[in-house]
Amino acid sequence: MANYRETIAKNVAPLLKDGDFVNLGVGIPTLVGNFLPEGVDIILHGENGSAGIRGRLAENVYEDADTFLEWERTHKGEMTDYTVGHKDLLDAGSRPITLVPGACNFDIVTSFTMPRGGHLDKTVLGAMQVAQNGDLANWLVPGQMATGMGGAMDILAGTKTVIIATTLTAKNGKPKLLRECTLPLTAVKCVSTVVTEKCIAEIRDERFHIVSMYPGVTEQEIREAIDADVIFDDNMQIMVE
Amino acid sequence: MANYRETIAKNVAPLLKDGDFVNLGVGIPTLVGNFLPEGVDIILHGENGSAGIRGRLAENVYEDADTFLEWERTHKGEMTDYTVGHKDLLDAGSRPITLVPGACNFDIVTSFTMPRGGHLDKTVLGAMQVAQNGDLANWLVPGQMATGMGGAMDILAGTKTVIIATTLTAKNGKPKLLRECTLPLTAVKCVSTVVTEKCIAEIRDERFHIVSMYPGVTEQEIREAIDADVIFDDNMQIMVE
Amino acid sequence: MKNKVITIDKAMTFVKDGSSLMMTGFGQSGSPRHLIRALSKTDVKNLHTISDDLGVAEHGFDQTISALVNNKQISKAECCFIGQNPEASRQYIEGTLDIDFIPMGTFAERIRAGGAGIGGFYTKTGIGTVVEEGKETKVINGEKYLLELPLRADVAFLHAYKADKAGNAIFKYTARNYNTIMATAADTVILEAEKIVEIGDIEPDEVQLPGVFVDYVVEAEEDIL
Amino acid sequence: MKNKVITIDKAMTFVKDGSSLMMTGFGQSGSPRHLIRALSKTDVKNLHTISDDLGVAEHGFDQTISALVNNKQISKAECCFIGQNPEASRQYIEGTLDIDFIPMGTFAERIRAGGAGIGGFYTKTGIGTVVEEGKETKVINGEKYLLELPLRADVAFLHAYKADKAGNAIFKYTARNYNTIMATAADTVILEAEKIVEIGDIEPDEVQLPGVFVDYVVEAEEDIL
Repeated sequence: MANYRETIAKNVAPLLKDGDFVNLGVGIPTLVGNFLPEGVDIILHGENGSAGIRGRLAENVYEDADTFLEWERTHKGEMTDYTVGHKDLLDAGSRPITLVPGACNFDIVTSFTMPRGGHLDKTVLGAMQVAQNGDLANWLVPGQMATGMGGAMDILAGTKTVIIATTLTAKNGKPKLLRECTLPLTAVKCVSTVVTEKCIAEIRDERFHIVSMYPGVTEQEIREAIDADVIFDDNMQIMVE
Repeated sequence: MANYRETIAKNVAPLLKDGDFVNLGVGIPTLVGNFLPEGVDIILHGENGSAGIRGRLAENVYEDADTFLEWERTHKGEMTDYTVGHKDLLDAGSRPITLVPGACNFDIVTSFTMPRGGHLDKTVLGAMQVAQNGDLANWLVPGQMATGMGGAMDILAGTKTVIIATTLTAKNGKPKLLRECTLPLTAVKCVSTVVTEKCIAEIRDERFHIVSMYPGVTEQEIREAIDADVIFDDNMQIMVE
Repeated sequence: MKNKVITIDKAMTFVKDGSSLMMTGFGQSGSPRHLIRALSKTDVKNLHTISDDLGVAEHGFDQTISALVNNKQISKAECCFIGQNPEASRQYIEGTLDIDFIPMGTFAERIRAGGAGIGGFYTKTGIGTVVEEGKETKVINGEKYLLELPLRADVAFLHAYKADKAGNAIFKYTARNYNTIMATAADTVILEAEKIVEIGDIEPDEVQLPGVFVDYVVEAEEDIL
Repeated sequence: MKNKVITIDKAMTFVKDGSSLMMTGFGQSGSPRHLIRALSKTDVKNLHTISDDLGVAEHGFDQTISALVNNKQISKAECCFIGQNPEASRQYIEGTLDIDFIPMGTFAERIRAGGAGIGGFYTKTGIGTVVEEGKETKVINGEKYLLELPLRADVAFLHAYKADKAGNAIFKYTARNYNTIMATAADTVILEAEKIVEIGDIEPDEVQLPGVFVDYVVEAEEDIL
């Protein structure tokens, strides 16, 4: 388990089905795009106004101000297109992206009609805490982190399937999968599945059902890392390495 | 007063100011466009999705089904433009129109954001009844006329200045300007000015203030035709013939 | 992106007796006439229609919604205006066609709410009129508003000038009208297009209706009516 | 149609101490950087800003809204996200910058309501979170919703790729974001455009923002930052 971030992303990928319209959050979720099987056609949503994101530019035009400024000057107006990159074609993290054929752009109202109206099939997000009833906390640590909730609350309010991609425990070793969240919530009872580097847990009947485990990880190891009601599935699967 | 419809339209025209964004209702209001002074630049709103209507096509392509079908076949797709006419460029009455340079088209939500959000400066509508408090009835005669209210209620809900273009009395001679409307209302307290073939009345302090009269019409004639509180302005103007 | 093109016959299988059906169009403009014509040739009845109007009857243009009115395939209609279809007026006054008249801006906003996950909204439209009857009101910042609720349908028929096979669509002039909202507010969204092009043939910024809202695309036949 | 083109100096006269100011842009994308740069060179202070975020501070891209944050010209901000501007976080935690965080979809919808004459709307976004605190709730069809109210401003700054002199505008890719709604929700709407063309040079169907919503057009300077 050299690269736990890639392990998580690799195990989220099979949960996305051909034809799904999906929003990927920042961090580990963004990596999921790299591990989709051949022939699986996912349409990626960018909440700032894209459907059909291919990915970030390979070149790092954001290295420094002069490089980016020069890039903007040569990628503006009618000079380039969506396959090359354009100063006005960015992702939600303000990084330049390209699009796939059949992609489209739209305004912010249309963009949020998609998740809130139930048009998005799935979203993959990070988490600070997940409760066994599906509550999610991933936006605010009072007194420490103040970034704002961005679009997460709206995306969670209407998206059918919410997949959390996160490490099983926090950096300080404390459990992230809990009986109840202690941090301010992003949304209530929204999480469907949690994919970690050691196990995949589905949330049903207010419990974490472990349906898949990483090779070599023990049930006891998982029990100790989760501070909530846990059930191990009879038909336990093995996670992708 | 050979053509009272034209008289009314001619006297509405000076109430529209250079730069106004205006919705004209069907009937007499539509004629107003023909009488705008040179240099007065009005942007006409079509509630089905246009800003910048020039007017209906001069040729009557709606004469019969075959003529219209043939016209549609030669005015579709990329074949023609907004200066010539197109099968998909119609007014709210389903009649082909052309647009002025600088016009734009939009969806129905944007179209009603305009009046309801207060972006339309003026509307000119017909009336069956107007009350001295500004109430308007122009959409329903129970048991007789059932067409639906269309967009009138929304246009009245948000438009700053509502001008009524109507004959002073109904065809049967009954007053249209009343103390209270007896027909179902289209909107309450919305009318600013009523332009008829005999007088122009402004509504202020829940009374009809006659500010302009047609040459030869007497105060008594007007008093008899209005069943409401009427005040004749000290500075009476003369209507355009 | 998936190819969403189906035949018009296949499209008809989604509309059943009693279905609620949204249809775009403002009178003649942007009416999904090909889908409507096909539906008028089926036995489907008791439709609950949600559309701006009930079509244009004059001069024989009876392949707008008026075709369904003539066939008496509609039992309940939610619409704004029937002044261009005297037959609809006749059925309404006779009591054989149940119509709920809705102010047009409110109608559009209710469909938008249905597609955008909005539970309801407050508008001044209709205050003091029959439209207010039976509705909750609320005073906000000293002004009185009516509560209006979302509208959704089982199926929506749309009409575009051009669409790619993934459903990304472009409209002409006033034909755009209800397409952008009805596409979001029905369980099954079927778009007829005068011209179907390959995925990638429409620029991302040219798209006026994102294909993600569209379930199926049907090619409109060459004739107009 | 009227020619609405003015100088950037004239545009600055509409923003006064204490003005509420909407600015388009989602991080770097579609930010009205030319108007913001000009405003950052004035003495205007105590701004109440309404914008997606407070700009991008990294790599010296400080002509987005971050320029106004650095100058401490903002006293109150309504926004969704400040994760790309550590200086805004610092001022917020120190208590020198008052920020009201709003979920992005709700934020967009509130601006739209402000521009469309909607008195308020019900959304599920934020139910069971701090966003719910102090707000009215309502159960509609068995589901709980929050009441959210409209947002408006004195002035809005917009950014387009191309505009005609009447204000009809076209955007590129993700730069469209808040332009379509902020243009409707401010008393004075000022649009900067990278390219200004004559009235009639943009086709009616190409227009992404109707010029009737725009009060003034300003030419963006050739440089980007």
